[in-house]
Amino acid sequence: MANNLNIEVSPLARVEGHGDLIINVKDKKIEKLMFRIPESPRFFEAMLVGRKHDEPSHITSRICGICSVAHTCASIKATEKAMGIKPSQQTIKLRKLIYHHENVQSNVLHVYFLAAPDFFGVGSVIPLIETHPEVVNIALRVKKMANDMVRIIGGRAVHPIRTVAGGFTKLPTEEEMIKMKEMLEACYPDLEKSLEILRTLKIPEFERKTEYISISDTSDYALYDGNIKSTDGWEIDDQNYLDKINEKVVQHSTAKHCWASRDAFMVGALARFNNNHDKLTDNAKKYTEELGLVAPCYNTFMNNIAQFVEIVHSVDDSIRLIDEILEDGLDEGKAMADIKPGAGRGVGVVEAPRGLLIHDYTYNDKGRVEKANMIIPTGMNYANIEKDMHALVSTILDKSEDEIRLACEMLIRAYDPCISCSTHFLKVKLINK
Amino acid sequence: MLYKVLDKGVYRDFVKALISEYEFIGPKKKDKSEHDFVLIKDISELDTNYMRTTIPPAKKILFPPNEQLVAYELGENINVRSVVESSKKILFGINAWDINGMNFLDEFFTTDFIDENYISKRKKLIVIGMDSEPTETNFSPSIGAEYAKDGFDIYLTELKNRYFVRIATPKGNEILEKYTKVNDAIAEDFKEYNKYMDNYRMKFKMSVDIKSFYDDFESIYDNGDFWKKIAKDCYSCGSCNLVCPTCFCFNVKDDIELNLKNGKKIREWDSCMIPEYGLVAGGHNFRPDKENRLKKRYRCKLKTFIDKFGKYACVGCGRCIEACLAKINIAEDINLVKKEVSI
Amino acid sequence: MNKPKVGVFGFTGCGGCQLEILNLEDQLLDLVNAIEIVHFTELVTEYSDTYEIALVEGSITTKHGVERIKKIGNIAKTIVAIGACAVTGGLNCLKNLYGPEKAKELVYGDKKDWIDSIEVKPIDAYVKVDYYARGCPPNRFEIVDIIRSLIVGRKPEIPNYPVCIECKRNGNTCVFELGITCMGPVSRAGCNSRCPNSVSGCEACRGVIDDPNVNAHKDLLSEYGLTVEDIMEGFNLYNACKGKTIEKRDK
Amino acid sequence: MGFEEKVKKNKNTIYVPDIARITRIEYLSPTEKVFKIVFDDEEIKNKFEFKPGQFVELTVFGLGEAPFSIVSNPTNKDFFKLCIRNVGNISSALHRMVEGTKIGIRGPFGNGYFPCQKMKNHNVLLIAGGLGIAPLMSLIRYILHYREDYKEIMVVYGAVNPGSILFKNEIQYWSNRGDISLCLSVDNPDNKWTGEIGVCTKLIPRVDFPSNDTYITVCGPPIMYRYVIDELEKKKFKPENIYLSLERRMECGVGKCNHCHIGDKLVCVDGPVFNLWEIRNLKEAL
Ligand SMILES: Cc1cc2nc3c(=O)[nH]c(=O)nc-3n(C[C@H](O)[C@H](O)[C@H](O)COP(=O)(O)OP(=O)(O)OC[C@H]3O[C@@H](n4cnc5c(N)ncnc54)[C@H](O)[C@@H]3O)c2cc1C
Ligand code: SF4
Ligand code: SF4
Ligand code: SF4
Repeated sequence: MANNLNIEVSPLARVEGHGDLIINVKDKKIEKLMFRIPESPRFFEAMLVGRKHDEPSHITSRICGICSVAHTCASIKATEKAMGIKPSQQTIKLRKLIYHHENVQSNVLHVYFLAAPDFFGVGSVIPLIETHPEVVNIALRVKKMANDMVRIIGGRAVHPIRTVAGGFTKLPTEEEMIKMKEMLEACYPDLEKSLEILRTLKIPEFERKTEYISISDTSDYALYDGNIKSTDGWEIDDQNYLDKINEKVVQHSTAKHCWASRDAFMVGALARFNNNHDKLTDNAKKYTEELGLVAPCYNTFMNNIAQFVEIVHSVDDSIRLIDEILEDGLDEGKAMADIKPGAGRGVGVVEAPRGLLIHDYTYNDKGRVEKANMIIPTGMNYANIEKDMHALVSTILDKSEDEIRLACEMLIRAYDPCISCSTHFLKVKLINK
Repeated sequence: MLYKVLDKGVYRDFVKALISEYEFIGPKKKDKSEHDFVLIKDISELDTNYMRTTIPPAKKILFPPNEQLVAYELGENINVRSVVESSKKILFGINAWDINGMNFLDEFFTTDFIDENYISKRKKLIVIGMDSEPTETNFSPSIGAEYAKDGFDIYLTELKNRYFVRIATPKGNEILEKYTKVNDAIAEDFKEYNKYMDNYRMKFKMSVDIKSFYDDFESIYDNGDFWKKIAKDCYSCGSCNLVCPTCFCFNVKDDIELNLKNGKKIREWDSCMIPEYGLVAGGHNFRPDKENRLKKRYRCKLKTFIDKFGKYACVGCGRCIEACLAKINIAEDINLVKKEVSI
Repeated sequence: MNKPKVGVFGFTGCGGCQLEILNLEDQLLDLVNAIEIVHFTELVTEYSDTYEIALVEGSITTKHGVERIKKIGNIAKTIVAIGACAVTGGLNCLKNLYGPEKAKELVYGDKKDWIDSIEVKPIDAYVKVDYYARGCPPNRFEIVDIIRSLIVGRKPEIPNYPVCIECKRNGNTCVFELGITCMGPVSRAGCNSRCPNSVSGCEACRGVIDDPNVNAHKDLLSEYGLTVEDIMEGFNLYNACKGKTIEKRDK
Repeated sequence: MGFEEKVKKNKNTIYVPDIARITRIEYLSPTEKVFKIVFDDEEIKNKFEFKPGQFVELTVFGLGEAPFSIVSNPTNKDFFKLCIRNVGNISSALHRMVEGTKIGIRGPFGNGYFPCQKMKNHNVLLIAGGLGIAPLMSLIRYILHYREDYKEIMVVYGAVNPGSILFKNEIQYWSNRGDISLCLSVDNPDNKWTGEIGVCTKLIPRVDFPSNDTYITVCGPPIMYRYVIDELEKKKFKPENIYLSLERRMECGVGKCNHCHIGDKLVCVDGPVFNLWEIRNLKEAL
């Protein structure tokens, strides 16, 4: 039982990037709770200034290696909007396809490699190789499938090459499309097996109602394109994100905090599920039922489950997309749209694996970037993480220090925070009280 | 050599039959500027009306850019064995100079020591030749390589309503008999064929004065300024070597798996134009300058094998000229050597 | 043979290099078997300060980073820089082009003084680097090859020839033929020419070869309508920190 | 049985090494060791024959292959020996090895070797610089084996310093024999050194063998050759009687990889030993 508690976890492992967590409890009261990101600032917004229209997608891809496809797509969409470039339907379908598989590979990495060890009570995936080889092997197979999909469509798994403003520099061949379909179909047994394993896991009980924001579309379980939608009942066009989403530097805290209708909101798989669950494929819906994921869900820990359900959805939907593309026939003529570099402003909004991602560029009349702003998912979740943590810690103060530490780490990990995306996180100044 | 004619009306069925019966490698359009020789599954993919290919078709199949030579397992006893790939293939639509390039490689890989990795693939390769359009940089008539007199099983030359068929091997004859119907060529056919060849030879725009190169080259060999000027823009990028139908240099690498048990030796195309080529252990480099390396390449292409096989290691295809971003031009340089010596 | 103890460390970068290690898939289990991973924040919680080999991702951009990399330099026997950020400074160096103060201001406005940010440098500005796994992202097979070489006791072979060689081995149509410019003739191979494979010009993310023919390349690029600034911008994308060496070669 | 016959008989390719063991390792100097090598397979062992000047390709499994000259006497049939300087990947791996380790061997290679038959009934002058003594060792040992077939024999050997003189015991034994003259020289003497000082080329003018009755063999680092040849020419030795062993990068040893191409010849199949007449025609050789 902890009256006074001093937890410091640094660096917080198994989140992609680096984060530190500091909790001070005195007389059973939380005095200080801080989740900070000492990752060094990257200055991407500055780097973009003056760049030609074909460069931002390559540059911003380097914001984050884990969600480089998301950054690439958000960037391309912003540029295309700004210059009135109209990619073909074929391009959009292929983008959706590559998009699915970055999401799958990222979700696999998170669910199986980063979060699973907590549930199995081991320190990391390495002992898991000994204790639960079947989990590791499934993870490696599904991850390879997803990476190979990205490799085939994008040219490589990290920082894709072929996806550019206007379309694709090179299309996959018909044989490759067929091969991809086979690869997708081959992974169903592994999904089934995963379901059995996941069903046995005990997801911590925890609830805190908050606002969930994601993009949303009338026909798709939106990842690549859609309006911005909130569980608090509003929906706006993605170009107008500034109408609802606010960013500010909070003195006492550590990063630019974001808020919309309330003081904090959550983005990511759970937000997408809460907003768009009815667009999941029937098969994926079956998995949600089996795993007890019901919308609206306010348990942050269920984010892991939502991520898994998305894997199933992405596999189903990819097969549909491939069938459609094959039916229409791949057309080199539609690979690239016409581009006339010029002035304009455009906003590209997508769902990165970790949630809403916004790129906002203004080009001058020479077709060079004049101003750029990017809002990344971990930045949006920041405030919500701290709020969740407050709520969680106050309910478990009677547990041992180790248990509290683990619970907190698991909670942060449930967000799958990709801190390397710190386009503009401030380094914390510790406030001595 | 047997001379026959094949009616255009049955040509497609003949090719279709070959595609369905064999592993069939033929030219397919790759992008707006090039074709590539790939596995053809349907006749609609085949496009024999091609001009440029980056990698020469025969080299691509018989001496691929990466090839495993040896496999081994380490342990109490070391088990080593050769790895030789060979499967029956048809190479369809290869042109005369590329056949001559292959003929060179055939001779090279069987001289001094027999290279099973090459020759076992060669033995199983059925070659059906066909003329293709020369590029502007092609100077094969000067070398005598615009016409293939051997190396193929069948050579098809497209005349007005028929193909003039030259059959060089019993295998070629067998295939024609089995999959189509040909007639003996008569005087009329020969006449038209001759006319065709005369016209075809007119299409080559570039010519080189190679006759006296053998001695001229030696006389200008030590003229440093001459070679420096020629090689000034060379990137040492090796493109000229890798696209050449007769270049055969390779490195051998040992590759062991992370389990430190299973390993292999692989060979990989190398280039005599990169600095590492002449580097030996201890750091001494026998050819540190790009002009030395360029001289070496020209020597190898145009002189060495005159002594050895009585032929050039160049068929005049012009690929190296097109591949060279520094615009180094073997044909112009041959003429330049002649000019420099005669003034 | 003893399993070497390996630490994987991240500095300022995108995490993609570490991800490429996880993306080894088929070889990952063998790798984890062949070495003992004692530090890898993206993957494992436990960490230790005894290791022989350090794989370091990212550039050094903060004072804190300088301290950390020096500490790693004191512990590790062998340091392998992985990825463009660690090797050349990579994209991060674009920041230097503005000067650190200006860059801070552009992004953080009046809060710029809160930021610990110094001139971006590759890690070999602070510690001796034994091997370089170049590229953005690095070639994961090259990382394995370096580790394997260290295990069997040979020097890893890192190509010092231009990308064109690999590009030709792959049978690509040169992108110049298609009207696209490419840094391949002066850039270091080892990536399996992955950009030209995708009909996209090489961006020199692995840096340039030891003796690039820069003048010839400037001539060539200007034939394709690029201005000197465009060309420098191209060279600089991943090599701004090493940019001076490129300019110096110019006559 | 030549390498090629063996390949055919075993239905192998020219790239497959035979397995052999390092049975003894002798320390010569801080950078050189001699490795005694025995084939695993009895038949291969019995049929392995080589001529002085020939070399083998040695595989260290997992690392790669490199060419090394054979230093032992061709009349020894049970084993052969290599003298290896620690300069790079393969050589340093060999230097770390213990007796009993298995390696791979291909060869012997080289159609150009020291013509020990032709040399019979003539004087023989052997000139070596540094590690260049290695390829000559095999020849010297052979000649001494059939000493009565040859006339005068002289070894001129230059090393960097007294510590880097290789095969000291054997040289000691030669000087005791009395039927072979020896000129040793070092660039950097220590205070115990009583012999010649400076590069070994300086010793050549003192050789008084008749120019038409002498065979000469030379092996050493690349820079040495030009000076040696100048001196030999001054003495009017015939170019066709002067034999030099060349080193080039080799990836295959069987005339395929072309890395050792000089002039119009390949060092691996046409050499590594060439006479001076041939070398004159090879422009780039020196
Ligand atoms: C005919 C002949 C006889 C020889 N006899 C002897 C002898 O008796 N004793 C002796 O000690 N040495 C001898 N050598 C030299 C010996 O072959 C080299 O010292 C040996 O190759 C060193 O191998 P390594 O792996 O230790 O060196 P490394 O430098 O690691 O070279 C390994 C191999 O790669 C090649 N190589 C070198 N640099 C590069 C590069 N940058 N890129 C790619 N490949 C490269 C080398 O040619 C070598 O084949 C002989 C050489 C020849 C040609
Ligand atoms: S000649 Fe041309 S193609 Fe050949 S290495 Fe030089 S620059 Fe490259
Ligand atoms: S040297 Fe050039 S022209 Fe001659 S065959 Fe080779 S690529 Fe063709
Ligand atoms: S595309 Fe680039 S790398 Fe490939 S050959 Fe052309 S210039 Fe070289």
